[in-house]
Amino acid sequence: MHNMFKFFVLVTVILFVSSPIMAQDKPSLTPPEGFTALDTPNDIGNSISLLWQASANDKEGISYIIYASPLEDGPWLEQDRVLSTLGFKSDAPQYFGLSEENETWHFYEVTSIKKDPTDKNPLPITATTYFKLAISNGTDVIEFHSIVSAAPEGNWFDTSKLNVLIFVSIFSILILYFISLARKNPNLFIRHIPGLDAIEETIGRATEMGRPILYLNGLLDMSSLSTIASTSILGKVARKVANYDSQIMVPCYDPIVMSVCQEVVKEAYAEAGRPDAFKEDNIFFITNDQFAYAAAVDGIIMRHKPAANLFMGYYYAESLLIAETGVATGAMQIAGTDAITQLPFFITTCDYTLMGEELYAASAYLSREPLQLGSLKGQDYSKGFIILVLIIGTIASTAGSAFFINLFRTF
Amino acid sequence: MDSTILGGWIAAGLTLFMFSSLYKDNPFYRFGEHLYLGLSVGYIILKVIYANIIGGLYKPLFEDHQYMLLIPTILGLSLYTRFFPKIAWISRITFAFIVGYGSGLTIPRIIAGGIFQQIEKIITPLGKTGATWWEVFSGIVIIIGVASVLIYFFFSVEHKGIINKISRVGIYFVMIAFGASFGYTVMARMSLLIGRSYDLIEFATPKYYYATIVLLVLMVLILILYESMRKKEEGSEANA
Amino acid sequence: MDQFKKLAPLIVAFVMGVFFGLQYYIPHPFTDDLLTGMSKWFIVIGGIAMGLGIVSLFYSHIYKIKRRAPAWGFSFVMFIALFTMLGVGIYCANAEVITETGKQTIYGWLYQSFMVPLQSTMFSILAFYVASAAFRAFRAKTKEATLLLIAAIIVMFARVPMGEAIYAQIPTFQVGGMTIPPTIGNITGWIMKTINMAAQGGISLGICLGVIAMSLKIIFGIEKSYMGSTK
Amino acid sequence: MSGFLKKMSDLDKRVIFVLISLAVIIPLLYPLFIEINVNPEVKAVYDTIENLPNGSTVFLAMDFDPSSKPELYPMAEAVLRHCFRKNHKVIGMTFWVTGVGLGEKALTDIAKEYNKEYGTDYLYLGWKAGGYALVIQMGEEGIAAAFPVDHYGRETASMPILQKITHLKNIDYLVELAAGASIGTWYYYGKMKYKFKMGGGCTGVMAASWYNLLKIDWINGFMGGLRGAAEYEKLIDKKSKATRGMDAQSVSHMLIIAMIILGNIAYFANRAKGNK
Repeated sequence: MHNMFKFFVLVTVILFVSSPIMAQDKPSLTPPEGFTALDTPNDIGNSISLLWQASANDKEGISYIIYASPLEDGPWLEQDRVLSTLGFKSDAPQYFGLSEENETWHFYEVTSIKKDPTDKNPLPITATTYFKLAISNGTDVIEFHSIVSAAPEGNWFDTSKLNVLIFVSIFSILILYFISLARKNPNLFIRHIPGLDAIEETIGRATEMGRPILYLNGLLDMSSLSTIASTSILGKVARKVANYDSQIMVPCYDPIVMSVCQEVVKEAYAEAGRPDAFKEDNIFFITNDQFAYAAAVDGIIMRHKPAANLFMGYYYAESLLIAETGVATGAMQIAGTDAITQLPFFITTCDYTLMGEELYAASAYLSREPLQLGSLKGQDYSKGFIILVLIIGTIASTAGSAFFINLFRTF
Repeated sequence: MDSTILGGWIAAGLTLFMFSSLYKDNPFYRFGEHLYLGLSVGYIILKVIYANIIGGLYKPLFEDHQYMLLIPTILGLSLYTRFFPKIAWISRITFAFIVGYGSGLTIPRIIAGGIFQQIEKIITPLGKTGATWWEVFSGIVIIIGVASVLIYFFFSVEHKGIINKISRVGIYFVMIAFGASFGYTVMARMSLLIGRSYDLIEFATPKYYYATIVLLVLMVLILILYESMRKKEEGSEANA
Repeated sequence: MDQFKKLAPLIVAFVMGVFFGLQYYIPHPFTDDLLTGMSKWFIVIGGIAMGLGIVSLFYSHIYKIKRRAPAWGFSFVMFIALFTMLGVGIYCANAEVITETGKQTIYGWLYQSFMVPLQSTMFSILAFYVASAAFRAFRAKTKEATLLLIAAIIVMFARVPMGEAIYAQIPTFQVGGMTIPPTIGNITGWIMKTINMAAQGGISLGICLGVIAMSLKIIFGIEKSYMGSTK
Repeated sequence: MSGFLKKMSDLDKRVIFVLISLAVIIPLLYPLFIEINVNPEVKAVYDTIENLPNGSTVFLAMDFDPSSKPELYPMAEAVLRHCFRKNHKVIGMTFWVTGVGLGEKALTDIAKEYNKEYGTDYLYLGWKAGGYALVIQMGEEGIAAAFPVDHYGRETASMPILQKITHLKNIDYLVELAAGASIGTWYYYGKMKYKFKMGGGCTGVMAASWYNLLKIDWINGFMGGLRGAAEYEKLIDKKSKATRGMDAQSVSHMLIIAMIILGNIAYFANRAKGNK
């Protein structure tokens, strides 16, 4: 609205003034107000932003010329010519946010100093640099003598990620609050997860048949949450296996995951009071190649015929290769993965499948610890919160307000 | 016999060896499996030596003097304390280092990349100009789907009454989605088999001296021999 | 000392978790270099740790050979393959050999003639297992299984030319600018763009929350099982 | 009948495996030529080559290797047949050293079919290290400068095919068959500067992303996966490898659907008999 009003006023003025002096053809180009230079916000510190207000001279054929120089009065080197109808603050929301007012400000990012406009390898900008602005309609050039300067520096906080920080804090407070709540009244209601209830029975059955239990941790490394969740479930499962004095085989895809699993299973046997029953070479490394691993695990399944196969963690196309071989040996199979693309194959081959989030809830569910169960309640409240946001957000954005969409913009 | 023909015989042989697991576990599959295991581990050792150790550690440390790399070296070596029970606990520090790094890195990225982008995608305005009533209906179906699936996964609420009904809707969405993506991938898997069949057919041509056919017949004969030998052995064991 | 053994890993996990949790919001070069530096560190740790994996693999196969376990001969095959690949890789990596599909090194020929067939054959076995899993699992035992079955059949039917040809026989008529029944491509398109996206959206939102909860529990030392304590 | 249904419900897996093998191998040996309707993006590539005046020059970049041969090799054959039937001149090349022999085989086999003469009707530059630098050189200094010798080591400058068509800007149409991301190289360093028309083909898994390339006008059409190749074979009315592949897809999909339905019939029959 603001822009339109100014334009209207300008047109009437020109019409009124220019009618007697129509003969004069020199363009009346006024210097833009608010010409400033500043370190580009939210960046690593390798660029400077030049800002100046959009004005009446922004018309076809008019362009701004940017000059830079390392010294205040030093040689002014032409950097670039920018069309006056392009380059606004609103083009870079990651620096200047989403307010409407950005559309009325020109913006030019300087990342290097060129000796001349055709300079092929300009020097990256590091120290304080001075800038001048000029305007030209293709033929004559009018320089504006206001000089501004700025120095690039790394910023310590990226304001465009404020919304992420707020949501991280909300979720963390919700979850930690419910964990502390669980410390007070431990009897929290948690719905049954059939796949996890079946683990006890599955291990019992395997012990009766005198055949081992096979446990896989997926194909990611130890820094991925899917694998961490899988090793924590292994701890609880190994504890039950030790109580039944049965054996658990863990063929591994990654040496670090193998070491963690050896540590976890050893502790489980120790806590079950059977430290000597722990066989470290039941947890062994095969290979770090997807299909060689699948071929070797298939071989183990066909030869050792484990009575129970547990597939936890993240899987790729080899999931069906392993699970379908397991079906042929009549094993009881429980899978838990957050690999959404592989869930259809586990559902068609396993007796129980933990879907996505249930993999992460498994270790808390099996531990029965109030602290751990508290976090599940915190997750439920977060889910309720997201459902509300989805419904309100859609209604709001259908009604035309972009508030919600902008709230969740990520850069 | 230039290397292409030899390569053809090897490829045809190994393909038939691995396919033989479809019949049942047999020496051919075991041979292929162990050959593949050895080759892949050999390949990994080469990669580790040249890329990780020489490229990632030896050169930067000794030639470019990046002494900070001593820290990961110590962390990596500390994993070997596992062989000495008394000081095995030191390896836990490396576990914590990796697990802590993974957890810290994930939280903001999964909120920005996971939650925000999903929300941004779902709350797009329904009634965009020129949107047909069908698109508006589909938009509503998506929101109902996402909400009901989320409610299905509620942990601290009993699946009773209204919650149970909504969860049922949620699981229906999940099942249709999984059925569809299962059906969708069948074509991709089939084209893999088509690719192998092309090769096997090509290796059965005179140019490759009928490699596939010769190898197939040989394998079947040997398997029959192997089965009968095993039955005789089991027979003699049974009455021995 | 015992207390230190328990606390040290937890402190390390806390410091690493908090630092790399906040690093996301700090574009300053100091934190940026650390992130790139960290990926170099993990290349080193991964490389050194692979030694553990090789030791474990060699131990289990040598043990099998020494014990003359059933079919110990195949462990020999594994070692021969391993040392051949190593030998070729180290000593004659760039000895040339001319083949029909192009100039190749022996190493490249070894990869092309052994690894590619083995890998693509294992991958193509999925075509057989997709069929056997579909036959066994797609039984209309429950309402959910019936939906799974119907959706799979519709999509499989629509993806191939024969399906399109058969479906095209059904007479279509116009109702208010919409052809009824819609083309099978539109049906599968709608299922994948609407139902599938909604279900995947719901599940992945759930996963994100599960991951955040687990990360927080690890950073604050509530989830300690990766260190061996099963509590 | 009930004996059959009983056996049907818990059919031995190996019967299914045999059926699947037959469903794939038989159509590959004895094609059924099942009707396939052509998508507009494939028709666009066909129309471009069809509407070029006879004797124009088509540049065929075969950037793939044996791992994606089942989908992309039939595309190369189909495009070559079409070009040679229209007496277009063809220049072939690849960025993938492991697939240089495939390109050469496709070019020589199809050229023999239309008894074209090497050096005047078609030329195979083969593979050379350089990536985008080669494209720039072919544009600025000329094709003969970038490839002084062809795949067979013969000097290219004197070849008749390169007398009129000296630089990239002279070619009429570039067809990029890609297993990787080399389409970007051909666009940024080729089409953007020298303004030749570009189309192509990609593997099935990349097809979804290539629709965007169509929208942002990098290419005016493309063949997506095995199906795209089969559609092109139908357009040039020379059904060969890709069509057989699609026949195998059709038969195997229908077989799985039939088995699912039979399995359910058997399941319900046994259940009905069970609680009778």
